[in-house]
This record gives sequence, structure tokens and C-alpha cells, in this order.
Amino acid sequence: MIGILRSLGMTARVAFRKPVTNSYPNVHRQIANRDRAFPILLWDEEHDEPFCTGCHACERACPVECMTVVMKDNPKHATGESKRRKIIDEFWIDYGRCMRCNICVEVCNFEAIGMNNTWAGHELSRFDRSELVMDLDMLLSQSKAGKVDPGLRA
Amino acid sequence: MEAVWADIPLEHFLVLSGMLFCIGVYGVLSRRNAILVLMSVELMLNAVSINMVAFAVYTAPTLFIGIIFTVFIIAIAAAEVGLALGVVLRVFRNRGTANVDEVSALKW
Amino acid sequence: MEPVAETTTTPSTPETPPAAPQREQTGIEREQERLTPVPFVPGKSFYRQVLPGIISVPADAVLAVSRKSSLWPMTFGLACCAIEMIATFMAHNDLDRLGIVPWPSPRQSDVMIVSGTVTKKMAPAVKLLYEQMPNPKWVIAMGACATNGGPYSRYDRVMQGVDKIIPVDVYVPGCPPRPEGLIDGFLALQAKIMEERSI
Amino acid sequence: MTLLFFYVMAGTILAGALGVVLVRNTVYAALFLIMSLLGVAGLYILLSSEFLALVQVLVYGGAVMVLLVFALMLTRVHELDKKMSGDQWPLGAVAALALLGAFIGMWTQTDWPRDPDQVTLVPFATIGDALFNRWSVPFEIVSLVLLVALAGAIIIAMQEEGER
Amino acid sequence: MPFEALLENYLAVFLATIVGTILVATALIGTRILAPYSKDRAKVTSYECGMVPIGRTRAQIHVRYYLFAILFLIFDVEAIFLFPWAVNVAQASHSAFWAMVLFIGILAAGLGYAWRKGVLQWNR
Amino acid sequence: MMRAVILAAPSVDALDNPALSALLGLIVITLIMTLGVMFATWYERKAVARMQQRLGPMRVGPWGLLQPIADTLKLVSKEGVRPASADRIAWDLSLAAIFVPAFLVLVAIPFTADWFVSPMDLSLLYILAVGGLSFIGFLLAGWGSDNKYALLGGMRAAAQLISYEIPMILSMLAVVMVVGSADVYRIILYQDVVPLIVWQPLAFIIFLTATIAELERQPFDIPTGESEVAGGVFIEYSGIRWSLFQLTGYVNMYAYSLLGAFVFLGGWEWPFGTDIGWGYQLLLTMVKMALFIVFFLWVRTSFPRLRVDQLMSYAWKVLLPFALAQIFLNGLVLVYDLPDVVLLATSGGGALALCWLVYSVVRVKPRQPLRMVGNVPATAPGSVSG
Amino acid sequence: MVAEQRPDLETIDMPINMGPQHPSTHGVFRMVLVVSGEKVVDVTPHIGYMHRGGEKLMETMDFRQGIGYADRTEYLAQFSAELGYVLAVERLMGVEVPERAEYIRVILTELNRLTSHFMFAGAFGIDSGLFGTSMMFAFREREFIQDLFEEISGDRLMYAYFRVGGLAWEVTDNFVQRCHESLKTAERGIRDIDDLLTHNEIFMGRCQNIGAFTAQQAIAYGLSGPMLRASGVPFDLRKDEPYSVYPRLKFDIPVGNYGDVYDRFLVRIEEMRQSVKIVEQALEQLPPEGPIVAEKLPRRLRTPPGEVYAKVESPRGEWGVYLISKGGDKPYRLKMRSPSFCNLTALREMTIGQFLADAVMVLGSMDIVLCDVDR
Ligand code: SF4
Ligand code: SF4
Ligand code: SF4
Repeated sequence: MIGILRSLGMTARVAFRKPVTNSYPNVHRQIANRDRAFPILLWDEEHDEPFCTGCHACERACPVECMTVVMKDNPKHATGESKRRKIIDEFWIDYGRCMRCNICVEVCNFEAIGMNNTWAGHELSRFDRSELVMDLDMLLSQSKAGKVDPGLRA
Repeated sequence: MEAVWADIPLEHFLVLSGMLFCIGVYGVLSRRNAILVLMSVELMLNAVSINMVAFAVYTAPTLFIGIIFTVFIIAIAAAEVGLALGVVLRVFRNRGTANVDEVSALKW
Repeated sequence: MEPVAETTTTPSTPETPPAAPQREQTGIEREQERLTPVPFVPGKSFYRQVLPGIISVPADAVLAVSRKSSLWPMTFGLACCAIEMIATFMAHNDLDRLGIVPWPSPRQSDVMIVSGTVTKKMAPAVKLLYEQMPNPKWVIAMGACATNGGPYSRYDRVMQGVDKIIPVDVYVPGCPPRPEGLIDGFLALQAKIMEERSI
Repeated sequence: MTLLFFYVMAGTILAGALGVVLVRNTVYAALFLIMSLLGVAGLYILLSSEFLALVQVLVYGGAVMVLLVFALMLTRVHELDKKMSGDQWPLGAVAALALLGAFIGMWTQTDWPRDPDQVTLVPFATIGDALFNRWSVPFEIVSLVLLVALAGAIIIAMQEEGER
Repeated sequence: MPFEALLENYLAVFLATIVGTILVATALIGTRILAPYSKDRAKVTSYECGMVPIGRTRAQIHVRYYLFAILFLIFDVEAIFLFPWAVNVAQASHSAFWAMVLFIGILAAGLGYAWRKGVLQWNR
Repeated sequence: MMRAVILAAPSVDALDNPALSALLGLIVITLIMTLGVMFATWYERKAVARMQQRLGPMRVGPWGLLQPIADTLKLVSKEGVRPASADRIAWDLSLAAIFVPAFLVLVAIPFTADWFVSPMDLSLLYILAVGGLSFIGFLLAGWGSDNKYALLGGMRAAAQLISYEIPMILSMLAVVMVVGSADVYRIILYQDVVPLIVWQPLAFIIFLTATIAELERQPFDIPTGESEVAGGVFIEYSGIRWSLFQLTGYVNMYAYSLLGAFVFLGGWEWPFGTDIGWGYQLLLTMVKMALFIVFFLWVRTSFPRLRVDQLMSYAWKVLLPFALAQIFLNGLVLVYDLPDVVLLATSGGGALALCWLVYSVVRVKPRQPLRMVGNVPATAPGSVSG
Repeated sequence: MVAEQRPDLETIDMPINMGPQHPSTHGVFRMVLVVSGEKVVDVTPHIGYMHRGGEKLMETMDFRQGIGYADRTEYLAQFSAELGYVLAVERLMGVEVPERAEYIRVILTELNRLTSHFMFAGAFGIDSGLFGTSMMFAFREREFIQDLFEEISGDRLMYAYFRVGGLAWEVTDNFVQRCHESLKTAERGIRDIDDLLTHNEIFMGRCQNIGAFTAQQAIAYGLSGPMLRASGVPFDLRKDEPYSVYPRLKFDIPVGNYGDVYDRFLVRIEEMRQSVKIVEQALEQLPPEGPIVAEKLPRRLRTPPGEVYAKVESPRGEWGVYLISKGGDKPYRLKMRSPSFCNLTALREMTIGQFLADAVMVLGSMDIVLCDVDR
């Protein structure tokens, strides 16, 4: 009897606490600085080209094999604008398969890839799963537009 | 007030109860499943009750014996159903059938 | 009372056992049967066949709004993603805000959230549950595993995506997606319902 | 109006009764029975016995029915496609019809007394009074019968428990 | 006590039965009109957690339920006997009261018997 | 005399024809019922959400107020799937068999002093009799949908309904003894000074418990328990059929709450008497009814479910003997013309005894607390015996 | 006397399929219960609906990639799973883990134990028929702790934070303070659950004397974790075969007396309190500065040939990783001893003879993780 009353008292007390709910679509709460959404490629503002040299290190290290990297000679290297001899030509990451393990970021020697830590990295629902395969443009777009969180770890 | 009973003659009730009773008789005689037989018995009992009440109301409303009787009938019928169904269940468990034809033999 | 809304044909006699297969199926045949996709059978509403467009178009809109505002998913947790799915239903994210409450039976649900790895052993169950859901129905593939096998795609007993067996409407990437990601998936589904009103 | 009501009720009762004795599925038969019994309750209303009607609903519609349906579900295994009527159904029909004929002959021969002026509703409390004063002995016997029925049913049903 | 009033009251009940049935029917017709419908969905098995149902569904029930039904029957009958007495218990004679007590007592003994026999126990 | 008051009531005799006025009343209660149920579903979701520290429906209409409408529309436009092996007649008939009794109960309920469809002499008995019919629908649904969970749920529902029907009837009987009438109207009029809950607390407790059980709400929701039978009887029903079952549940909740408010809390009568206008009467009734509903919700969020044997033994071993004792005590007091205070004392004592009994039975024997094995390496598992 | 019974009359026993999709089977577990009325007379568990080859896949992965899969195998106690895996590799390689990393590992593992047990309490409340309230309370607290985990590791569920030789990266600056906050909310959560369930008589009536196991039975079935301790065996790997810095921390292990469902619940609740204690101590002893990764680790981890069995006390029991290496950067064979699977073996013994509703409770009290059972 006493325990039963205690349970009743419990729920009654809780009814007067403030609800903990976040009203998500209206309010985006602060996301953790280290948040690992999906890997994105970073843009080298200085040389106006991606950091990525297409070295395949991340591709080989990825446990789920969701990356495809194609490398090419850097045209800017020939003109001397950039020190990178090779540069990324095509880059695909299948966000539908990526398990967000951060390994690609860790193995990259050029700090060319980072885990997105903005909400844009989480709102990626698609009607078709092939749309989840991100190509180079999409992977670079956020960094190019300068919308990367300064705390991004690369 | 008269209008009500003037509308329906007593015979109506009697015919109805008679028909109900006969349907019950038919059911008792023709049904094989013991539970259905019991249901038919219920029909017959109800026919009797209708008769009782009709007579009580039409002929001797101040005595209302018929109504009291009907209450008793209902009570006894309830007891009967409970008991009879117990027997049927028992028979069913032992013989694997609830058909009256097959259990009519008292031997096994 | 007439059974007015019959949706199925004559009931089979309940006591007859299903006809036994003539010969033992081989493993490959069983596997193929297990992996044949469920066809999407769109039902036709009676009102859109008889009513003129001027009435049935606003009716469509009203129904679509009501459908999108009360999407009831089936409680169907498969693997790790299920934890995040549950978290989405719980106090912090509270899908009830959007009118989304889970029901245990497929009969009362509109959405199936495939939250996790679908193995080939599980595939028939998923298909059956999908078939048992009444029209109109939708499927959300939550997480990498449901989308294309995810981390386990290299293992051959894992379905390479649940869309191999049932039609999927929304894919939510992530392993697991955040609760907000799932809510985003629901919002996308709502948009989709409003777009394709005709059921 | 009342006559119409009567015919509706009579129709319900007879249809239900016929359903009980004719229909093949036992569960449907039980449904028809409840229909018939509720019709009888309506008839009691027509006969100004409100209390009886409610008792009919409470006991027949509630208790007896639940017992019957449970018993049906306890025994009904695969009797659905078996013949529901026995071989002697023509005999039963003949007997029933003969009985009906006898009844009808009897009713038409009799001049029933009718005294509408005396008709009043039987007050509810009066029934109680009579039940507990004048009829108290049969009343107690009823309780004994109920007790015996209860005990008997329990013994019969519990045996089964012990067996397994 | 006017008889018409009684009949009128129960006329409402009679009508309510019809109206209630009509409401149900309307709902069913409404869903037939508004809901999608396709003839192809003939083979819908009953739900059993995603598996094809195993064994016979309409198996027998347990006898325990039947025993509760019997208990219910007995006490239901008792309750209706009590009602006419209850409405004028204040005016009733003492003998009626004790008759009632005896009545209740006998049935309570039945309950006690059932209790002793373990009907209420649900052992198995 | 009372009859005259009732028959002069506007809603009954609004039209000359009794059939028409009854129809009018029925239509009115249908509307009230539908709106009320819609509000109730919204309110339930909101209130339960608050007790769980979340928000509840927010996005459909202001504060989610349009949520029930959306739900209803969606359910109507949802395909009604019937399993191929289901029994087609029992399948649809069970809807009517469950819904109609609930609807019939509303007919006899007076909403204010002169607002009701049908004034009956034995309205209390009528409500109990008709309300007890719904089990047949549960059995039909369980049997008809050809599903094991549904069958189990149907059996459980029927067994539970009949088991709690008895304490319910007997607790009502105790009230009838005190008042001397089986008419809800008179029972309300009797309570113009003191509500019956004061005289009959034991009967009230029994009634409250039995009501929750009859409504199949937590903690007595074993027929529909999600974690065991996954929805029970309704498991196979979809769309509007399922929503009809839900509707019936809510209608029953309203009906029983109203009944409780009338019989034990004095309905519109206490504490202001009959003289206040019908508006206030309605308000008073609604407030009292809402008390019950809030209580049901509160209990629903707080309690785990009972097991089926606990449920049955609670009805038969605890509630029934106490109900019988209450009737016996009432009879003793009334027949021997003891003062009313004795009524209060006996019933109150009974209520306390009930609470104590529940406490002492339910409080399982004090168990040894957990042993705490301290900061030394524990013994190896092999060496432990017993 | 009694006539021979026809075999088809015995159908009073009804087989019921529970799962793979059932609200109370905790994933895609399936059990076929044979019930007579309401009592369970037989039960056949079916597993394998979630068999996705995690073990086998991990054999194709190098030691860093495997961590993610360890997470996904035991998705309610990810840190424990990671810890078991990295411990095995570390022992094989003979790596010395810095003290600070050890402390952080212990703190996170114990916090993870809190979240896991919260999940248990919530789900168990639902199994016992509560209308979601316990789950709501439990997830409320879980959510706070998960926020902390996310701040540190970057993910809400699959942390992949432990590395061979230490941790992936340094914790955040306000780590200590955030931990204290989380502990405070967790304590409130424990109190709430306590108020709601532990003392509720209905709950007690549902739980007590259900599925009781004696100590011998428990040992014979190879149970571990709270299931074993509830049966009265004071066996806890943190005490008996201590790893990491557990020997330096003072805590008690709760041991039940009856071995029934209620004791398992109590043991878990008490373990939560003890975890709070452990975290508090660990936070005190945590060296404020220091490396978090062992020095001189090669970039590509390679183990010498050999085999090792590392076990940790996960919230569900003994979580062991058995690793054979023939040299190189991948395990030659990897076997996980999953507590859920071993505990699940007792299901049949515990369930037969109970009510249908109790079968659900017994299963709930095992607190299985299906991916852990099937791997
Ligand atoms: S992202 Fe880094 S590791 Fe991957 S290809 Fe580019 S440079 Fe190499
Ligand atoms: S995060 Fe992991 S899974 Fe995703 S792309 Fe990088 S390495 Fe591959
Ligand atoms: S997508 Fe990732 S989190 Fe989801 S079920 Fe698969 S492995 Fe688990």
C-alpha cells in the first residue's frame, strides 16, 4: 500500500517538473564540438583546392569499404600554384554505409578529411539510397562555403 | 392504459410461447451436440416463462405469482446450466465427443 | 449487419492445413523464396473512383494531412539502431509531439521503421510484417544496415539493404542515426506523403 | 405501436430460436440464442415487468451465455464440419409440429379471462417483500440448489485438473 | 405508475440499439469508401510476431475460465435476488433480513468451498 | 412525484412523440460522446506526457488539439485488413457487440437534473445489466480473429469482466440499500447534504477498483497488455474497426466515471442542491467525472500490471468477501434502525480493514536485504554452497 | 477407469510464438511457448535472427577497425565491449597503458554501466506492464549521460573511443565537472526508479519468487553478472580477477539471497549506486595531467603470435574476448564470450511452470542484448 502510494506520488511529482523535451525541428540544440556525423573533405582556402591528395590511405583503412578515391595529377602543381603534386579527382563516400568510425580522419596524413560536426551532417534523409552516395562536390561543399565548425578535428 | 393491452390479446403471447416451445422441442430432439441441446432446453424454459408472466399480468396482476415463479425459473435454470455443462465437459473429456447420440450408451 | 468493408476474399476453412509442398525444396529454392521482394500493392479508394476530381482532390489533401499527422510506427527493434529509435520516442525527443506513437501490432501501424540489420533469417518475418500492415503504409530504413547492410554488408547472411525485400520510402543514414536524424526522416516522410497524395 | 413492438420482439425471438436449432456453427447458435433471449427480455418489458427483463439480461444474457460460450470453446475442437443435426430430426419435427397443433387447438378452444382494469405495474419493492416473506422457504432452497450446483460443477471440472 | 412511461423509456433503449448498430455500420461504410482497397490482398495471415502461425489457433481454452464463469453465474443470480430486498431493506421485517443473511451465508459457504478446493488458486 | 419532474424535462418531452424525442436525445449523446472521446484521447496523451516529463502532441493544431481529429480521419481512411482465416461474421459482429452495450449505458445516465434520454425506475440495475453484456463482444473478437494472442486476450477479457462484475454489482447494492431505490436519479437526490462516499467508503473503494478492472486499464489491463499479448483482442483489427474498440473503451470510461460521480460523489446535487441552473449542474457533474478520469490516468502511468492469477484472486478473495460484509453490515444497521453514524463507522472500518488486508497480503514477507560483499576479493564461485 | 483419450483432445496446450517481433522480447529473439491456459509448459528459444557475423568480420579487420564492431556487438555497454577487446590486444602486445587513461576508462565504463542498467530498469518496467513511465525516466537519465559521452567521444552510441594502448584523444576540459553533473542526475534517476518500482507492492508481487535459481543452478548454467550475483554467488570480475585500476577503488558488490527476478532487479539497482561510488572515487584519484596513450606504439598495430583471453565485468556479466594471433595486424581467430548468450541458456529452466506473463518478466530480467547473443 505504501509503495503503491509512493509510486502515485512519484508520477504526481514528476508532472510538475519541467518537461525535458527538445522541440527539435524548431530548435536545434547545441551540438557537441566533437560530434562525428559523416566525413567531409576540407577545402584549402590558401591554394583554392582540396587538401586531399587522393592518397588512398583512408580508402584502405575504412572498415566498411564505403569510400572510393581517384587521384590525378594536380594541374596547379604544374603552374606552381600549389605544392601538391597529386590531387583528388573523384571521391565518393557512401553515407548510407559509413559507420562513422572516424578511422579515415585518423589515418589521413594531410588533414584533408574531417567529421562533420554540424546539424547538416545529421539531416540527410533521402528518398533514394543512391542519393546517399556523396561525390566530391557534395563532400567539399560545406567546407568550401566556410560553414565548417571551427572546432572540427581533422 | 387499457390501450396497451387492448392492442395485444393474450393469445398472441400464448402462440408465441407455444411456437418457441415447439422450436425448443425440435432442437432437443434433433440436435446432436449436447450443448446445443442445452440451448434448446433454455428456449423451452423461456417459453414457459413468457407464458407465466403473460398469465400473471393478464389474469391476476395483484398476485404476481407468475413473476415470482419466473424469477425462480431463471435462478434454477442458471443452476441447471452450470451443472449440466459440467457433466457435458466431463463426458467430453472422457469420450472425446459432446454428441448425445454417441454417449447414449452408458457403457464404454 | 453486412460486412461492408471486406478486403479479403472468401476465408479458407480454418481447419484445413495448408497444402504440403510436393517435394522437399532445395536450399537454394528456399533461399530464393525467402528473398523475393514483396510487391507493392497500392489499394484503390472507392471515393476516388466515383467522385469527380473537384471533390476528391480536396478530400485527398485532407486525408493526406491527417495521415501525415498521425503516423503510427510499429514497435520493431532489430539491432543497435533500435536503441536510438527508442530514444527518439522517449522524453528527450518525444515523437509524440508529431503525433507519432508506436503500436505493437502491424495492423494498427502505418510506418515500419526498420531499425537495424536484417539478416536473411529475419527477412521472411520482415516481409510478412510488411504484408500484414494495412494500406497506406510506408517504410523507413533507419541506419546503415537497413539501407545497404552497413558495417555488416560483407557478411553473406545479411541482407544488402532492406529495400531488396520491401519497398522503402525514406532512408536515414547513420550508424546509428541520431534521434534528430530519425525525426528528420519522419519529416521527410511527411513531405513525401503530402506530395503523393493519391493512395 | 405496442403491437408493432410486439411483432418485432416476437420476430427476434422466433428467428433467434430457429437459428439455435438450425444453424451449423455452434458459436453462431450461441449468438442466436442470445438474440432470442434478449427478445424475451423485450417481451417482459411489454408485459410491464421491468425487473424481470433486467434479470433476464443479467442472468441469461450475461451469466448463462458466458458459461455456454466457454463450454463451447472447451469442447469445440473440430466439429465445425460435422453434421449438426442427428438422424432423428424428422421425428423431432413431427413431434414439434404435433405439439404446436395441440397447443393451437387448446388456445382456440379456451376463452381466456381478461381483466384490463385491474392491471397495474407490479412495484419492484413488492416483489422483494413477497420474495422474502411469503416465499422465503423456496428462496432458501434456491440458494441451496445454487450451492449444490456450484459444488457439483466444481467437483466435475476440477477432477479434470487433477487427472493431468 | 403509468405503463406508457415505462414503455417510452425502453423505447429509447430499443432505438439506441438500432442507432448504435447504425453508427457501427456507418463507420464501416465510411471506411469502405475512404480507405484504399485492393482485391489482391487475399492471403493475409494472422499476425503472430512476424511468423507464420504455428499449430492450431482455435485451440481449446483452459477449464479454469469455465470455473470462474460458474462462480460468476452463481453470484450473479444471488445479486439479482438481493436487489428487490435491497430497495426496501429499511422497511423490511427482521425475518426477511435473516432470511437474506442465511441466503448470503449459504452462497458464501459455496465461495469458501471453491476457495478450499483451490478454484481460486490457479495452480496449474 | 419524482416522475412528474422527470417527465416535464425539456429534453424528454421536447417533441410530442416519445420516439422522436428519444431519437433527439440519442443524437445529442452521440455528438457529446464523440467530441468527449476526442477530447479525452488528447487529454490523456497530454496528461500522461506530463507525468512522464515530456510534452505530448504539439504540432497538429495548437498544443496538438487537432491530433484526435487527424487520428480519426487517418483511421477511417485506413484499409481494413481481415486475416484470411478469420470468421467473417464474428469479425464484424464483435464491433457491434462491444459498442452497442456501451452506447446503451449512456441512455440511462442523467447528465443534469433534467437532461437525460430515458428516465428509468431501475436505471442502476439497467446500467449494470447492459454494461455486463460487452464480454460477448470480446469473446467474439478473440475467437473470430483466429489469432492466439487475440484468443488469449479475449478469454482474459471475458474472465476479468465477469469476475469484477460481481463486486461492482454488490457495491452498488450496498448503496441501493442505503438509499432505498435503484434509480440513479433518486440516489443523486439522496445526496443533497452528504455524498454517499461518506456513508459508504468501503463500497466506494470496491467500486473504484472494480471500475478500473472493468475498463481494462492499468493495472488491470491484462487482456490488452502490450508486453504479453501485444494488444490482445484488438491485435488483428485495423483502421476504423480498431478505433471503434478504442472509442468503446473511452465511452465506457465516461460512463463509469459518470456513474461513480453520481452514485458516490453526489452528482450535480452535492453540495449546492438542485436549485442551481443546469449549466452549473453540468459543470459540477463534469468536474466530478474529470476527477475520476484523472485518477484513472494517474494510476495508469504509475502502476505495473497485475498477473492474471493475482487479478482473479483479488476479485474473488478480497473484493467479494468485503462486498458481502458491507451488505451484511448495511442490512444490520438499516433493519435495526441504528443511527447513520454506525453506517459510516462500519463502512469506514471495513475500508480500513480492506486497506490493511491488501497491505498485509500484498506486502510480501519481509525479505532479507541484499548482502553487500565488501572490499575483499570474494570467494571463488566453486567454493560456494547453497 | 478413464477411457483412453484421443490424442487430439490434448490440444489444450497451445503453442504461442513470441517474437521475433514482439514488444517484450528485447530485439529479435523468438521463443515458442507452449501454454496450457496461462501456464507455460514448454518453451523453445530460437536465436540467430541477428546473426550478422561480427566475430568473423572482426577477424578480417585490423585492431583499430575491430573496435567499432565490438561497440556494435554489445550496444548497451559499448565501453565494456571496447575495453574487453583492447585489453586482449594489449595483453598480447604487452602494452602498458598510462594511468590516466586507465582511470578514464574505468570512469566511462562505470558510467556506461549506469546507462545500461537504466535501460534495463526501463525495459523491465515495461515488461512488468508499466505504461512507459519507467522507460521515460530511464531514458531521461541515459540521455544526460549520453550527452557526456558524446562530448568526449563524438558519438551518442558507438563511441569507438578506447584504443589499444589508451584512448583515442584527450577528454574535454570540463570532463570532471560534467561527470559530477551526470552523477547527480543519475542519482536522481535511481531515486525515481526506486520510488516508481522498487517498493511498489504490485511490482513486488509480480517479481518475487519468479524464475528463482539457486547458487548451484546458476553456477551449473554458467551464468554471470547480476544474474549470478542475485543467486547468491559473490562473483564479480572487478573483484575476483581485477583489471585496470579496480583494485584501488572501494566498492561493494551486491549479492542476492533468493535468486529470483526481483533480486536481479535489486542487484542491478544497487550496482548502479556502487557505480556512482566508483566514479566518484575514480574522479578523485584521476591524475589531472598525463599521457593518454601508451608511448612508442607503432602506427600499424601488430601482435606477436600467441593467444590471450581477456575478460571484463560488463553490465550483463563476464564479457570475454579470446584472441589467437599468428602475428600480423589481424587476429587469426576471435571469439567473444558473450554474457547474454550464456545467461539466456537458463531461460527454459526458469520459465517452465510459470505464467505466461512471468515468462516475459524472466526474459526481461536477463537483460539480454540480441546482437550480443547472436554476434
Ligand atoms: S582524405 Fe586523406 S587519406 Fe583520404 S585520400 Fe585524401 S588525403 Fe588521402
Ligand atoms: S568514418 Fe569510418 S566508415 Fe565512415 S568513411 Fe570514414 S573510415 Fe569509413
Ligand atoms: S546501422 Fe549501425 S547502429 Fe544501426 S543496426 Fe547497423 S550496425 Fe547497428
